[in-house]
Amino acid sequence: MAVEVSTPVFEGPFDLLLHLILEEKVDLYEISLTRIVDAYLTEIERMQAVDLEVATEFLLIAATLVELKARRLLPGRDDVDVDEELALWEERDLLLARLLECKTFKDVAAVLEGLADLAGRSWPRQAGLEERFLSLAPDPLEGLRPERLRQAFLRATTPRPVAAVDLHHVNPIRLTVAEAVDGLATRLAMVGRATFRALTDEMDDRIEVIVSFLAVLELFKQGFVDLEQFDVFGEIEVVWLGSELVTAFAVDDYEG
Amino acid sequence: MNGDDELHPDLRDLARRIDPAGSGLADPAGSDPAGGVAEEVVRAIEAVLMVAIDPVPAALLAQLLEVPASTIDDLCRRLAAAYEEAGHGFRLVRIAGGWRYQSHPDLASVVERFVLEGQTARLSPAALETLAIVAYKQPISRAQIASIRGVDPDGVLRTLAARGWIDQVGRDPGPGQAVLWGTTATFLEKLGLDSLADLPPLADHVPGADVVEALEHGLRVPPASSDG
Amino acid sequence: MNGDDELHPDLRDLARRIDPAGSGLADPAGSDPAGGVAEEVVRAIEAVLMVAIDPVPAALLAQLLEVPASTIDDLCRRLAAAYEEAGHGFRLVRIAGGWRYQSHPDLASVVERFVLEGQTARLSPAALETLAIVAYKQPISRAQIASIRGVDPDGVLRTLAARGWIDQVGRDPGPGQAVLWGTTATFLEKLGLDSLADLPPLADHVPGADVVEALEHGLRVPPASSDG
Repeated sequence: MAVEVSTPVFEGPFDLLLHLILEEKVDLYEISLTRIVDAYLTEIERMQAVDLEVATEFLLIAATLVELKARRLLPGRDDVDVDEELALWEERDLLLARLLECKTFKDVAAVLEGLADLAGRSWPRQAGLEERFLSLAPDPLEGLRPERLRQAFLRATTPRPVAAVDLHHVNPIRLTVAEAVDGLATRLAMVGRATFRALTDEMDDRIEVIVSFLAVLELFKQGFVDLEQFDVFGEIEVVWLGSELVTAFAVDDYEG
Repeated sequence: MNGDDELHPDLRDLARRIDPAGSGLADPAGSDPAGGVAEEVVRAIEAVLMVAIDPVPAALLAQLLEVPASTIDDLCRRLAAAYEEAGHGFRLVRIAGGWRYQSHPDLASVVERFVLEGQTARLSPAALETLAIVAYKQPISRAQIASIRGVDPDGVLRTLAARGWIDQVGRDPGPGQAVLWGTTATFLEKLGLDSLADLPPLADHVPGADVVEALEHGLRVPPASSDG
Repeated sequence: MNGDDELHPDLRDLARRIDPAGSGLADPAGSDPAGGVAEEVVRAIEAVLMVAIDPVPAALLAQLLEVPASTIDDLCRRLAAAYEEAGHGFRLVRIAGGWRYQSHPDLASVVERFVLEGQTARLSPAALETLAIVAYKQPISRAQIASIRGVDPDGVLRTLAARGWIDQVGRDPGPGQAVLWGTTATFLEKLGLDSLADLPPLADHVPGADVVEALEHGLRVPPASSDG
């Protein structure tokens, strides 16, 4: 997977979300969820270490977004539960507050960088004492512990960081959305209809479940399936509407 | 020193402005003792800072030269302004609590070629953001940083500590006794700041109404069919 | 520089004397290209000498600033005279084949008091690292030290030798017969060591590749612009 140097590297879920909303003007309400989710998944696949904590954070946010969005996508929402609604608002406000805080530090970090850049353009005077004062000065070696000498040696011999573009390869998540779309389409074409729970029953990895959910949404968006949900947050039934052109099914660039 | 007082070199000019009456100062042979003292203090400051390898606190200069620290700061500020006005290739700056000479940032390209070491490696955006959080919220624990950035800060904290920008400054008294991080004198030097009080106010960087609005809009809960 | 040309700060004054016709130089916004160049060269000399540890040979400045060495010497002499005339507490002197700033001899008593306060009893990081390399890797040549530290160690080696902590202990048998450096008995004594064998062992403390990697993770430097 070649990563272009100019591609922004997102440092976390807040970073990415801020970018999507503020720079790409993505409106979760109006735009295709796939775009946001796609960006998230791309980031997850790109993440340098399989850092569970970061991945989880990404997914929690992705899940919140999916939930915000799903309310619009999914039918059968006439009987809105007030508590559920409030909880969603609370979650949203919390997310908003965290985004604002993150954005504040992001902005001030740019100011600090400017200060550091300017300060880095000056070098301090370090010449020290002229010879004639040297004999007056206390001997700096007096009281120097051998341990400090060892540390200085280690410091001096530790390789300096070299200019490099940080390309990283990580275990991709086991299932990409494209693969999930393929798998679900094949399976649904055979059985015609299944609950989402049944489709994801064998998965014990939360990531895979979320990926499958996104795949279902993608199939829904493209008109290959219909979704039925009789109770709020009840079982989701996925109904196959598609033709046999399963193999020709094209998912727009889900591969990160 | 040729006594040509048609010239107005910056030091004597400075002395005149410090002591506006200054009859003694404008004339090198003058006898005004107060003026002479001011000029001697300025010269002594220049001499000491020339041999110092760390920023020298005003209090130390004050003790050496037997004048109040506030006078030292005042003289140094005026001296710095006079250097700048004269267009010298060096500057006098107050950094990390003390005064020091440094090369003028204008001349970075030449000095860089001379010192060969080049500028220090820049910090990554992640490191900068983490540094900003530590700077403004210190003392702060790893977990508190993680909750602000939404990312595990361990690697970045190690990098910042290895480069001397931050250090462990204590432990949380609560359960778990988490290590607390704070910035160092090196941090102040690297940013060219005199003290933490000189950090740009955080309040100035809280996102404006437009950003808040954009975020709220982006995150707004679909009205669904909540009229049901 | 605020363009206030009612003042006659010494640099512009100097430039005027270097170029007596000096229409371009007396006026900071002037368009005389030669004059502007002279002022910039003087500023660059000031900046480089301010950060230099050792006297800087005119030939090196000439190479850096792309002007003849004779011009450098001439400018430095005039600059030194201008400082003296302005009554600064520092001097520009030619010593050991190069130019350097030092404190004015008039102010030796103040500098002495500053030294006695113990403020400078600290080895610079460069000196400490170089000393450590010599201690652990002796006998070692200047070039080998340079390749480890990435910086020319000449000045630091001279300082360490002047202190009597290191000495020339032989010559490389290979071509070039480079001088080899080692630590002295004084060094052992100061550190309270019986012999070099008592230096803290390195082997079990060399950071593993993973540690180094972790430290550097987060350190993303812009593509090298090393023209040094």
